[in-house]
Amino acid sequence: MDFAFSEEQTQLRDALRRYLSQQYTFEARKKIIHGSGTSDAAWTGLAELGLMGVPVPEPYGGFSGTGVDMLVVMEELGRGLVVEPYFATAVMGAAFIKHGGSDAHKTALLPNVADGSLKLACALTEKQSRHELHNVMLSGTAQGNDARRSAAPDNGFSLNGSKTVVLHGAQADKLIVSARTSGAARDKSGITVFVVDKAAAGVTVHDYRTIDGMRAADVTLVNVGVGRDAVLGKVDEGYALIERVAQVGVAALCAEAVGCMAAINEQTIEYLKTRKQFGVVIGKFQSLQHRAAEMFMEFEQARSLAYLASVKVDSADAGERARAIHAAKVRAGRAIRFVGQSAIQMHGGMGMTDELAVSHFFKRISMIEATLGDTDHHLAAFAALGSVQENTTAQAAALTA
Amino acid sequence: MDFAFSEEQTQLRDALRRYLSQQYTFEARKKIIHGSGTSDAAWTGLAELGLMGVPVPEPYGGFSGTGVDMLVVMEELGRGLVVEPYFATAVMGAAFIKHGGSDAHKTALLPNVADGSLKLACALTEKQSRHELHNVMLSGTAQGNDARRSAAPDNGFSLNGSKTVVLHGAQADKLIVSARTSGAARDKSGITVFVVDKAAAGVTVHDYRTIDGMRAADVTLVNVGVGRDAVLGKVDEGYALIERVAQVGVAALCAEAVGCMAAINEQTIEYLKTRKQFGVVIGKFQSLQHRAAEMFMEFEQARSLAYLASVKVDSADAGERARAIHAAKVRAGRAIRFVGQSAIQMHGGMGMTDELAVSHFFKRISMIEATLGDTDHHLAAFAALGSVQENTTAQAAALTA
Amino acid sequence: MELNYTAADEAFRAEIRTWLNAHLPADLQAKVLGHRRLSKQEFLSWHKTVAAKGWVAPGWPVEWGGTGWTPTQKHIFDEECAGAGTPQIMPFGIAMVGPVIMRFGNEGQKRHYLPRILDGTDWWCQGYSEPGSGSDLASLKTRAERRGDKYIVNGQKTWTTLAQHADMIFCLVRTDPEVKKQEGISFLLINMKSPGITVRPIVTMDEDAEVNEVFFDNVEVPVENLIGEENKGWTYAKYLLGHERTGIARVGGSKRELAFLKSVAAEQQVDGKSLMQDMRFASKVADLEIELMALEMTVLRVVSAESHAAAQGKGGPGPEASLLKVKGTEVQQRLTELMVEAIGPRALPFHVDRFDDPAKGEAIDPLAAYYFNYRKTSIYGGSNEIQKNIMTQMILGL
Amino acid sequence: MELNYTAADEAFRAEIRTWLNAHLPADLQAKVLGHRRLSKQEFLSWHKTVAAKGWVAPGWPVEWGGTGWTPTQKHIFDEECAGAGTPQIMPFGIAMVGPVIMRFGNEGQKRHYLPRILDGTDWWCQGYSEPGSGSDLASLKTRAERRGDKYIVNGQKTWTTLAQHADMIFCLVRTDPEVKKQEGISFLLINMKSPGITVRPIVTMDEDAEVNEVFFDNVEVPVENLIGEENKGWTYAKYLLGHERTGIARVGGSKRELAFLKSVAAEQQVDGKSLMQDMRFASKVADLEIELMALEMTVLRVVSAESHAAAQGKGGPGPEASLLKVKGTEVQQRLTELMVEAIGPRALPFHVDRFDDPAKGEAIDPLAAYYFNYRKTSIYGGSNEIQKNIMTQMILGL
Repeated sequence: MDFAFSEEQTQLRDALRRYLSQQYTFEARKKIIHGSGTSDAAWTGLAELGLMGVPVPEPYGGFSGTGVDMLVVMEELGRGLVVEPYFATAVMGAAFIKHGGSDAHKTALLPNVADGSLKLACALTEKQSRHELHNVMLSGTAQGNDARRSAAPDNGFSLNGSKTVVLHGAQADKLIVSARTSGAARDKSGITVFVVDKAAAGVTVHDYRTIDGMRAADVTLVNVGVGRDAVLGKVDEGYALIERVAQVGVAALCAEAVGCMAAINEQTIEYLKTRKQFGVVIGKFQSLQHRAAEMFMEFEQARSLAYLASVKVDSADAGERARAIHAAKVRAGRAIRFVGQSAIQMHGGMGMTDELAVSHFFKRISMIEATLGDTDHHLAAFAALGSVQENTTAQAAALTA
Repeated sequence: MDFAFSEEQTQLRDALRRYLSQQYTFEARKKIIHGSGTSDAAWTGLAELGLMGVPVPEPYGGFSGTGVDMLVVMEELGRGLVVEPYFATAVMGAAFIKHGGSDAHKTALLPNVADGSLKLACALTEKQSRHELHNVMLSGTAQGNDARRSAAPDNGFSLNGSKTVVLHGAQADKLIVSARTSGAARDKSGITVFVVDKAAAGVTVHDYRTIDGMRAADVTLVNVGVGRDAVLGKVDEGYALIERVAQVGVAALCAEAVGCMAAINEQTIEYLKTRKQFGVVIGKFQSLQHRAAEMFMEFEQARSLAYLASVKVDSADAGERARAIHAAKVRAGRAIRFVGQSAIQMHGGMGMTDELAVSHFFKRISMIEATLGDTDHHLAAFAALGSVQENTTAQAAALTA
Repeated sequence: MELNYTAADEAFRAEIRTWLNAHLPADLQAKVLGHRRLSKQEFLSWHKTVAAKGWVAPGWPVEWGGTGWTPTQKHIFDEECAGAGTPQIMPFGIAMVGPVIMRFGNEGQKRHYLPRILDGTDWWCQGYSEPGSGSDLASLKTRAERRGDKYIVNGQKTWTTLAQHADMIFCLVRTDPEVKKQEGISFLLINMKSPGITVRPIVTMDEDAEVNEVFFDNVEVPVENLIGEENKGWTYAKYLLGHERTGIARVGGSKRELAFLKSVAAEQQVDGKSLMQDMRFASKVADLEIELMALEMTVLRVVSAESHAAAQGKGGPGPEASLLKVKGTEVQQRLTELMVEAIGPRALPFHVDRFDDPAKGEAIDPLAAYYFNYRKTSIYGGSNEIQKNIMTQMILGL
Repeated sequence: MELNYTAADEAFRAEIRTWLNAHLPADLQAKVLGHRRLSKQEFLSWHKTVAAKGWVAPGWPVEWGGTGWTPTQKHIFDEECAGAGTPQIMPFGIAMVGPVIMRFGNEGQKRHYLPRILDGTDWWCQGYSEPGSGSDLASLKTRAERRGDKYIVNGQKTWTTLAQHADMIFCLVRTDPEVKKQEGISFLLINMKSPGITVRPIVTMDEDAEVNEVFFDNVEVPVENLIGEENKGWTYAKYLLGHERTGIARVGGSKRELAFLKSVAAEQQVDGKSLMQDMRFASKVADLEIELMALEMTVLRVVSAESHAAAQGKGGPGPEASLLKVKGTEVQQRLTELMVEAIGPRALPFHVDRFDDPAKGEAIDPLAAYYFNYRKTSIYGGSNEIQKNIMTQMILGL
């Protein structure tokens, strides 16, 4: 039982924090989000630090990083409020290839992820799907004679439909797309995951800003033909892969939120120590002091479960993994709401401005809450797991029988 | 639109408050709850003030009081922490007779309620029923040949089964009992309400204290024979009557809770103004000030809906009535939790003692929360009413269409 | 106790509603209902429409263009306007400086300014807060030095809502720096076109420009623009803050937004059914609806008490306004929270280019920005912490 | 980061569990699991059983009868005991005065008292709070005047848990009333059988008699019962309050109560199904379970930090204990709230005569009393407001 980070992790964290505080300042970031939305220079810089390689297995040019390694990275990216497509590419995209890709996929794609030369994005959400990743209507139709089917290559599929809020969809080279290959919209079977070239004929991508300073896109596919070799995992059985990758994503988002909240709490304490009203610094007002203490506690509780999730996300035990992931997202969600709103409130009018970083952090964590399942979504999932009581003694267990 | 009380209501309130503050002191009450549980002298005193007659229609010797009149009474009984069987007799019992009784019932019973000579209790809850008053297993069997049925008189019923937490069951002269006369345990049809003499053969009553200083009883009926004339309302259709009476009860409980919370808030403010720590009265600490302000707001919000419920409980519009009743109980429940717990916390160790009234108020309101449907129960019922949007304009209504 | 509206009240409501149906332009209404951003022209044209009908200042005495309505009628009017989705009548002239001029201004000031407020000739803004003076308003530093028949004003105001549209600003300025902070403040009316005034927009986190900094660099203000006596401005400022507060709860607007929330949620799917059928979400909406019902009753209780007080010749609302402010903003903020929750990941896209036109995009487009924007409500107009301080002192006596 | 227990840890857990299975009497366990009230004899017999095994003071140095366990092992032991439903080992001797004597007592005191604490010969109680000194502990007034080789003690202590069972009390007393309040306090050990001591029970709202007032009327205390130096007692008191705090979160006990809550709720019906199938109730339980999971991780983080600190020869826990206290009590109180919610109207009956025997009545009988009793947890041991003050100062630096 040891919560300490390894020496390598500490070094990675320090290097990343140093890089971001020097190269990725709040002002620099502001230019990026009001410009093209991402920074090639920053991407190169992060790649040079080895960040893209962390989740990639060693045989493919990476470092075979663990969930905890990813926690270290994401916490710092959160603290630095980084808007680059790391989550889309190295967290979600890489996980799709790692967990669902064939050897050919891995060989073709992972080395390029690891060296930063390939960007990925995951097109999972549709307008009607809300938090349900099995709510898929974009169709994958096997080859045939009608107009749609004729677009499919031998033994392949024709993809038709739309995705929305595809994070960094326009910045990606390849899209990972969930499609309905059989069954009805909400069936968990009948979903297949494809790798699609963004430049492929029939792919349209509409890029826009997100309110937290990121980029996302609406993606439309019209008669996009893909071969069997574009399938990640198995035909019609893609949902298990999506769920697995979403867990990786949730663990990363929780870590990012922890990084954001660490920064928010520091900034709020600093503000309470400097802002004066009624002749004293406002940090002397007990109602604000206690709210700050509650922010601290919320943060620490969220951090504890983000740690747990980062360890358990690698677990082979599906029940244990799901339990930790759902719990972490719920706990993060509660903390996000309280810490974020409290920080703005205690900053007063200044907290409302675009000028201070705190409002940007607030927006980012609020959108993390809405990404890959919100608090209620994961709470329902957690409750549905039933009463897995770990580590209770036989006597207590007997009581519940 | 006028929230003022009438002159008569104000006089009744003042008289009752004066009587209770003089005759029903905290010390006197303590003797009662550790003695027989109720006080004949107090009952007589309250009857002389005309309290029992308030809900009774004029033709039967009462004052035909409205829901608002009952609010005035219950608020004061709450403020005085009265443990006498007023709720059982004059609120619930009288409402059963009024809404379900035949002329004969009314003539025989209501005048005695009004003059204080008859006490009633309502036996509705069973061990398995929790907050669902249609969850009735106590059986009412029509006359027949087997052992049970032979106990039923001509055209009558034999009652068998148990009720629990019958408020003031042992102190009552007559019990109003819900029984299953057809259908299965949770059917809403098939329930019949009977008036049963407590002294009848086969009725056993086990009296006990409740944690809030009241009395309740477990009631067991074995082959208790009752005639058709014991039926309130219609055979098999008793649930509508029970629901109607429960609304009257809920409105009264909300008013009582408001009276209790008024007292709690006054006592807490007083404590904050006198208790010193660190050289100042603790009411100077901002965290306690703000909590007190929040208690005030919770109280006022609960009071507003208690008022609304007291008016709407008399409404002929079932939807409007249900909406106001459910809302009032939910809002009272939220306030109860916050006001009660905060009061104890701010009283510190003293709040934990039996010695101060505040702990008794806290216990009483907590049990009000658990009586006739808790917060979740009424929240679910409110949500199920659907989106009855009063007073929204046509334009806004069009949006929801 | 009579909690139903009288037949006369209902007739009054019908009259208002009929008039609104006939006069509120559909495109303007669509913008308000759709949480879009309004232009100066849009605010102003609605102001003029209502002013032409004589309803723009129900709180004013009839002699100055008020309506003579009862408190209940005023409440009904507010509710109907909010429910219909009219643009807000800006409070800075009608509800803020107007009553101050009426109470403390001289005849010349009244005759000049009040009609111009009423008909919308002057757009007013409020010069209260400064960078160093937020909750501690009386610590303000903007200086006004008397020189002959002029004041020379130097300093800075901030959080000045819609100052970019304003013709006039009413300002608290320090005219005597030597005395206790509340005693050296004066109340000045300043033309926004005066040389030396600079307005700089403050970009808020939703990338809107609702609020501004206003800089004063040797701005000359004629002494006749002083309200009442020099150094008595704090009294007038407090009067302003305590005036006409029942509207502060914004019950009508919240009822409209609740209906909107339900309509949005009803279109969202979860577990194969509508989000409004989801027990967790439906419980939150029900809880909020109940809170709003309670708030409406609380407002009506205050209105009712006002009516009784008015009947006895007594004045205005007391510190209950603080309760209405806190609960009102909690409800408003919670509504925006649940809207964002309802739309899930679709809260992310920031189509700020669509925010001026409901025909662009979808109804859900502005909702996340609306959530972030509404964090202001518990900060402005005396933060909710300040309101709790007021309740603590004025009601609880702590 | 390694969040799984090592094989050695698991073996250790198995050893503890096996021993508990063999030695915890079933009737005693049933009382604890059933929220019944324990007698002095029951507490004591369990203390002696554990003491005989050598496990009663895991936090003590081995030379004085400690176990030499790692922080993780101590945590496992606590968790197993709590999970099994053992009676609590009273903290007043083992966890409170014991470490003070060890650190600040003289050799004679150590040799006399420590073995008697260990084997249960002396039942200790705590003389800290006074009627006028709760959160402001240092303002205490109980006087001890030195006369020859004795102190004469006069005054009153309150909230003295289980003083009616106690053989000894450790007291903070004022030995110098002339100096700053923290500087005139001494730490005295007093025999409860001394003439002049009166113990009066305080009846709590659940009609229990857990706490007492203790009156001192010219009580003679030998000077050798002084710990350390005269007027240095505040230092020792603070040491005591800061010692061994990870257990304060009571994670093990809360896990047991969570299982109990689920078992109770599973037996309740709503809408024709189990209450645990009700989405609203299940959500509350899930939220609480998640909070408890987080708290367990937070405790383990503190334990882990302690282990690292211990490895570097650094000491004890810091102000994180305040976080554990606040969150721990919130979880405990929430558990009792949900138990009461679960049983609906059946919370009302107050069968206090059944509270000493789980064979009487039903498992749900004591639950409302348990809820009311547990309101104490956010008050005692430094109220949660005081804990927030500590965090504010020690962690946040405000």
